[in-house]
Amino acid sequence: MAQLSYREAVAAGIAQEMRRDETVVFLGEDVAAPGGVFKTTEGLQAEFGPMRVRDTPIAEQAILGAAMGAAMTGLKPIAEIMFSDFFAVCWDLVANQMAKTRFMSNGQCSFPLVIRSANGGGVRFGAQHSQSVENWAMAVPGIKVVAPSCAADVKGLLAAAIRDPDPVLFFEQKSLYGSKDEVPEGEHVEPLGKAKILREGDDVTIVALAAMVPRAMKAAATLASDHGVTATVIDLRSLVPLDVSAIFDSVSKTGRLVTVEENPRLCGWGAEVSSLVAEELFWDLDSPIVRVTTPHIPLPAADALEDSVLPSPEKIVQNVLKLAD
Amino acid sequence: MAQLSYREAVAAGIAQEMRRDETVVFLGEDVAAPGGVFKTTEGLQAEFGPMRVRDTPIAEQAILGAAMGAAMTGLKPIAEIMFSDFFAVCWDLVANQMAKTRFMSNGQCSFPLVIRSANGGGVRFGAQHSQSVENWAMAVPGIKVVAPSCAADVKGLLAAAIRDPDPVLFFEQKSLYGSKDEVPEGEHVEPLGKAKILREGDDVTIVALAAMVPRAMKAAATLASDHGVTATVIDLRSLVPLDVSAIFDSVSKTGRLVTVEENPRLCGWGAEVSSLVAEELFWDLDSPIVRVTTPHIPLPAADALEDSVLPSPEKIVQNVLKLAD
Amino acid sequence: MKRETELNNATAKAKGQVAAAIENAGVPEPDTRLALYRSMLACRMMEQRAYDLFMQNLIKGTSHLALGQEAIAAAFGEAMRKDDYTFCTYRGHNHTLVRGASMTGILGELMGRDCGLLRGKGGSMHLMSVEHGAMGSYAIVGAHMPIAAGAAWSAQYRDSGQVAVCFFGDGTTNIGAFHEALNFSAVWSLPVVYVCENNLYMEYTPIGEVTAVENPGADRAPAYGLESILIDGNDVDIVYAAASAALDKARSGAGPSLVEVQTYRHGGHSRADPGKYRPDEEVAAWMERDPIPNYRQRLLDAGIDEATLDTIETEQAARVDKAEETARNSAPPPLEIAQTDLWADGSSTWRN
Amino acid sequence: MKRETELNNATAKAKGQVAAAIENAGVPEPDTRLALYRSMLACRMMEQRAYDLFMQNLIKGTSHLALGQEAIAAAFGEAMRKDDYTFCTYRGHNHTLVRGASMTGILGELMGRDCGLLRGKGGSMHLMSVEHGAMGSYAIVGAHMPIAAGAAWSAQYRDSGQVAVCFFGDGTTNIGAFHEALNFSAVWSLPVVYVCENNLYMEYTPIGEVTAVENPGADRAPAYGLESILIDGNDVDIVYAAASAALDKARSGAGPSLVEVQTYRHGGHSRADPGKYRPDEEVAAWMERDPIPNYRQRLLDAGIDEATLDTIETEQAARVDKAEETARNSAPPPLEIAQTDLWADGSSTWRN
Ligand SMILES: Cc1ncc(C[n+]2csc(CCOP(=O)(O)OP(=O)(O)O)c2C)c(N)n1
Ligand SMILES: Cc1ncc(C[n+]2csc(CCOP(=O)(O)OP(=O)(O)O)c2C)c(N)n1
Ligand SMILES: [Mg+2]
Ligand SMILES: [Mg+2]
Repeated sequence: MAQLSYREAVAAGIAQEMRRDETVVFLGEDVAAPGGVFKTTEGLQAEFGPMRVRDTPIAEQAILGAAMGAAMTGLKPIAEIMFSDFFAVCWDLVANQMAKTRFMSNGQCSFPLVIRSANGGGVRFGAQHSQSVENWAMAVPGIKVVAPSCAADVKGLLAAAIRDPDPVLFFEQKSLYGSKDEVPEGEHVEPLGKAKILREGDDVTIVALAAMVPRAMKAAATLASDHGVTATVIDLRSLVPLDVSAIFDSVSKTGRLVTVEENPRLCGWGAEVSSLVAEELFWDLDSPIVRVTTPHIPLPAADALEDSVLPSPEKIVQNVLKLAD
Repeated sequence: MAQLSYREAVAAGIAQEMRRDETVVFLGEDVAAPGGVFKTTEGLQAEFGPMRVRDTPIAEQAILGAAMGAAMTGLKPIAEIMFSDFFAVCWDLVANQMAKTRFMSNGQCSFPLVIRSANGGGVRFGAQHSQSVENWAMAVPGIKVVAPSCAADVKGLLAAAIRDPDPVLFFEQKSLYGSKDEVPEGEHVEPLGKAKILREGDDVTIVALAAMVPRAMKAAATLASDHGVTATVIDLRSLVPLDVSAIFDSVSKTGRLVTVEENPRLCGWGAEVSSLVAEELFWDLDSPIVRVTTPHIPLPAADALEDSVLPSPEKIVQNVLKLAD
Repeated sequence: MKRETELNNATAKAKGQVAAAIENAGVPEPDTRLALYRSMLACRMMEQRAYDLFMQNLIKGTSHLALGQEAIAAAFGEAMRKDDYTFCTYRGHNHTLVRGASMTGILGELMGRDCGLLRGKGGSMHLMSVEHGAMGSYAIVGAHMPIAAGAAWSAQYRDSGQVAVCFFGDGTTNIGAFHEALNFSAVWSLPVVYVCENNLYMEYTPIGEVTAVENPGADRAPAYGLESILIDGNDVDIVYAAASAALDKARSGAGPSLVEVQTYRHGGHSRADPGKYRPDEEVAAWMERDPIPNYRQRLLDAGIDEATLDTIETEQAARVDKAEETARNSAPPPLEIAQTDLWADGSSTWRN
Repeated sequence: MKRETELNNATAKAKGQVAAAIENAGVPEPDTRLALYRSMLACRMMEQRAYDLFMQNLIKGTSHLALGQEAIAAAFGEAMRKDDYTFCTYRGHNHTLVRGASMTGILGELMGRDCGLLRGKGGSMHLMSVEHGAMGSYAIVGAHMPIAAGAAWSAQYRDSGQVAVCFFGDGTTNIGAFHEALNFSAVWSLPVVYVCENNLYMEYTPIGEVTAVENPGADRAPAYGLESILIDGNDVDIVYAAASAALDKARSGAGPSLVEVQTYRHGGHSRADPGKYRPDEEVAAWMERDPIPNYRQRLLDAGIDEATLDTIETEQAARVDKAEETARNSAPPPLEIAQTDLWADGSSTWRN
C-alpha cells in the first residue's frame, strides 16, 4: 500500500494498464509533454513514448473521433476531455456515435475505450468549468459511467474501465484531486458496477457519488454522534452498470433512502435511483425518498456563493433528520 | 377553428408571431426557400422575405451561436435544428452558453430565443434520427422545454415560446406531424408551464408527453371499457417550467401514478416526476409509481423492431393493471 | 479569392504529389477497367432496384441514393487494398457494396429484414460490414471524419500499411467536425484520404449559397497544409488515378489528402425529395455526363468487345434480381434482437 | 504550403482592402496615441495588480492574464464605436476594461466580491458589461465566435451600423466552432471582425505542434474567401490601423475580416502555470518587444513631452490603487443571488 493522491492515482492506473497491454494508447490536450493541466498524467509520455501518449490540437470532436476509430480497429484508447463541461462540444461522438454504433451494427464491432474527464465544482472555476455531467452520460444508452470517490478506486476502476470492451466515461471529481489515501501498489483492478458500502447503519440509507461521498460520510458521523441516527452510506462508484441490488438490499433493511448528488436538481441519477425504489421497493419504504442536490442552477464562481449551493454535510444531516421525524 | 395538421401548425404559429413583431427572425438548414425537410415552414420566406427567413450552411453551432448573439442584441430568433439528435453537435451553445450566460452575468441580458426541432421515433429513421432528447434539455438549468402533443398546442405554445424572454427548446414530435386537429384561427397563445388534463378518472393518474399522449389516451379508453379502471390523463406539454401542482392534485386524488415516456429508461423526465412524488406526496400514494419507457437502448430502424420497443397503448394498459392488483 | 472552376479537368489546382501522379497516370489496365465498369453497374442497378422497392413501399423510413455518383465509389473500391477501411455517409450504399459487402445484405437492410447486413437494427443510413473493411455509414454530417482519422491513427500505430478512406459531401465542409478532422489528420500525418463528393447540393440548397469558397474541398485544402485537388468525379479512370495516388501517398507515410470530386446526383436528396429545385438544364447537362454510358462508350472505343460488356450487364442484372428475391423472402428480424448487442457481452443490461 | 512568417511586418500577406488600408494608414493623431498609451498602461497595471492579489490568495479559482498582449485590446478599444460589440475569452480582462467597464468591477469580480461586474456569479473567465458593449467573456474555446456572428447578424438586420469584434487565440483556430463561424459570417456577409491573437501557445503546447499551417489565422482566411492579414500585435499603431480598416470594411457592408495579430504573453497560460515550457531566449526576445516601453519611446521620439507620459502613468497607478481598495472593502455577495436571474423574471424557479 502507498499513500497516493487521487491525482497521482490517475497516472498510476493508466501506467499499470499501458505496461501490460501495448494496444493501450492515450491522447488529449496538453496531456503528454506537459503532463496535463491537473498534473494527472505526468511521466506517462516519458515512460511510454510519444507514439503512445500524444498531445492533440484543441479539437474535442477530433479527439473522441480518433479514440472511437482507433477502438474499432484494434486499439484501446484513453482520451482526456480536460473539463467535463467540454463534452458539450463533442457530445455527438459520445451520444450518437460510440454509444450507438455497436448496437446498430448488430455487434459487428466493439468500442473498448475510456474517456477521462475532470468533473464537478467546488474549485471556483465558474459555471462553464464546474458542472457535474455524469447524468448526461447516464441518460444515453451504450455508455458506461464511472465516478470514483477515492484514490484507490481511481486506480482500480480506471484499470477496469481500460480493460472493459465498451466505451466508459470516467469522471474524476476535480475537488478530490488533492485528497490522499491508501492505494494498493501491485496490480489493482476493481470491478465495474459494484457499489461500495462504506458504513452500515439501521435507520437510513444514504447513496452518494464522487465528491459527495466524503460529505455523506461526514454527515453520517454527525448523525450518529449528535442525533443517534445510524446510516448506511453507499458509494455508487458506477452509474452504468448500476448496482441496484446494493441499494435495494440496504433500503429493504433501513426503509429510508436519501440520495446526495452534486449535479443540478432535474433528471440526475438520484431521480433514477429514487424512481427505481419507488417502483420496485415501494412496500419496504417507511418514509418519503429524499434527494439532496445542488439547486437547478449553474454554479456561481465566488467561493461564498458556490459553497452555499453545493450539498454540504449539514444539508445532508438536515434532510435525513426530516425523515426521522 | 380550422383543421390543421401538426406540421401546418408550426408555420401558423411562426407566422402569427412574425406578423406582430418585426424582431422575430428565423434561420435553419433548408428552412427558407425549400420550406423545411418536414415541410413545416413552407410559405414563410415568401411572406416575410429573405432577410427574416434565412437558410444556413450545415453548421449547427453557427446556427445556435447566431441565434444567441442575435437574442442578446435585440432580436427574437427562432432557430431550427432539423433533427433533435443533432443537438449533440451544438450542445455547447445550448448547455454552456445560452443556458448560463444570463445567470453568470447576474441578469445583464436575456436570451429570448426558440429552438425548434423534430424529435422522437416511430418513423424508421434509425438510431441517429429518432431520439427523444427532451430529457437532455431538462437536465440543464436555464433552458425551458416544451413538447406539444397536438396541432392546437403547436401553434399556441410556439407563439408563447417566441414571446417568452428565455431560451426555449421546442420539441416537435416527428411521428405526429401528419396528425390533424382543430386549431383556433385568430391569435392563439397558450401559457408555458401549464399541463392539460385530457381525461379525468379516479383510479390512476397517467402522465404523458408529446407522442405518448395519444397512446396514453388510447390506453385510458381501453382501461375504462375493458377493465373498469378510470384514469386521469395529463399532457405535461412543458417540462420546464413543470406543472407540479397539476400532477400532485391528481395523484392526491387517485393515489396512483404511471408516467409514459418515449425516451430511453434512465434519467428521463418520468424519473424526475416519480421522485418528486416519492418525496413530496409519498403519504398519498396507494401503490408503487410505475414508469413506462422505451428500454435503455438506441432505437432500431426496422419497423417491427422499432414498434416492439416504443411504449404502446397495450404496454401502458398492462402497467396500469399491475398497480390495480 | 475565388478561383475558377476547372471542371472536366483532371489536373489538380496546385501541383503536388497527388496532382502530379494523376497527371502522369496512364489509362488503367483493361481488366481494371472492366472491373470499374462492373462495379459502377452493380451500384447503379442495385440502387435503381432500391428505388423500385421504395415505390412498392417495401422500404420504410428514408433512403439516400447516389445514382449518378457511382464512379467515385467504384474507383476507390478498385484502388483500395482489401484491408483498408472505408467510412461513409447515409448516402453510402455503393461505398459499402464496392468493398465486397453482400448485395442481399444491403437490400435486406433497407427492407428491414433478418438477412440485412445489420439485421434491420441500423437501416439504410447505417450500412456496415466490418469484415469487408466497410466501417460504417454515419448519418450525422461530418461525424465520421474524425472517426476515420482514428482508424488511420490505429493503422499508423500498428504500422499495418492500411489506409482509411472517408467519403462525404460538399455541404459537409461547412461543419466543425470537417475542420477538426482535417487539421488533426494533417498534424498527426495520418494515412487517411478524405473524399469530398461535390454534387453541388447540400440537401435542397445549392452549395454556393452556403459556402464561402467555390470549391469546398480544393479551396480549403491549403488551410490544412494540403494540396488542392479537384477532379471530375464522373470519369472513373480519373477518379481511379486520384484514388491510387492518394492511397499511395498515405501508405507511404506522407499523410492525408483531401480530394474534391465533382459529380451530380440524378435524383433528389432523399426519398422524400423530387429534386425540383434544380434547373432543368442543369439536370439535363449532367445526365449527359452520366458516368456509366459514357464509360461504356469509352471502353468500346478502346476496343473492348461489346459482348464482354453485355455479359457484365446481364450478370449484374441477374445479381440484383437474386439479391432482391432473397431479401424479399427473408423474414423480419426476431424481436429479441432489439435488445441485444448494446454491450460487448451481447446484452443491453444496465443493472443487476 | 507553408508561407514564411513576416513578423514585424505590418503588411498583409495578400493585398486586399484591409491590407491596403493598413499600408496607407499614417500614424494616429497624437491624442489617439496618448489614449492608446493610457489604455495599454491601464490594462498592464490592472493585471499586474491582479497577479499580486492571486499571490495574496485574494483571488480564488483560476485566472488568465494577457500581460504583453495589451496593444491589441487597447487598439481595438480605441478604434471601436461606443455601441459596437466585443466578445472575448477567459483571457478577457483587458478587452472588457477597454470598452469602459469599471476597473473596480473587474478586480471585484476576480475577488468574488459584491462590487464585481457580475457580483461574483461569473468569475474571472466571464467578465461582461453589456452597457459598455462588452458582451461577455466565454470560457469554452471557440464558442463565442458564432455568438459574435449572431450579434453582427442582429446589427445587419437592424441596420444599426454596429460591428461585432471577436477576440480569440491561435489554439482556437483548430476547433470546429471557429470554422463554422467564419464560413457562416462570410456567407451572410456579416459585420464582424475576428481577431486571432497568436501568442504562439495553446496553453502549454506550441501552436506549431498542433496546427497544420504556420499562421493559423492568415493561412486560413482564404478558406472563407477572406483576405490574409497578419500583423505585429505588439505595435499598437499598426493594430490600430488594422482595427480601423477592418471595422470600416464591416461597417460599410463589405463583410467580415479575420485579422491575425502576432504577440506573446509574458507569463504562463493561467494562474497554475509558470510557463516553463518556453525557451528562455524566446521569452527574452519577446520581452524586448514589450509593447508598452517601446511605445513610450516611440512617443518620446515623436516629440511628446515626457511629463505628459509621466502624468498618464501616475494617474493609471492611482486608478488601480483605488480600484483595488474599493474591491478589497467590498463584502462578499449576499447568498440569495446564487439563485436569482436564471430567468428573465429574476428567479430560478422551474416548478409551481
Ligand atoms: C449535423 C447534421 N446536420 C444536418 C443533417 C441533415 N442533413 C442530412 S444530409 C444533409 C446534406 C448533406 O449535404 P452534402 O454534405 O453535400 O452530402 P450529400 O447529401 O449531397 O451527399 C443534411 C443537411 C445531418 N444529418 N447532420
Ligand atoms: C472546448 C475547449 N477545449 C479546451 C479548453 C481548455 N483551454 C482553455 S484555454 C486553452 C488554450 C487556448 O489557446 P489559444 O486559443 O491560443 O488562446 P490563449 O489562451 O493563448 O489566449 C485551452 C486548451 C477549453 N476552455 N475549451
Ligand atoms: Mg452534396
Ligand atoms: Mg494562444
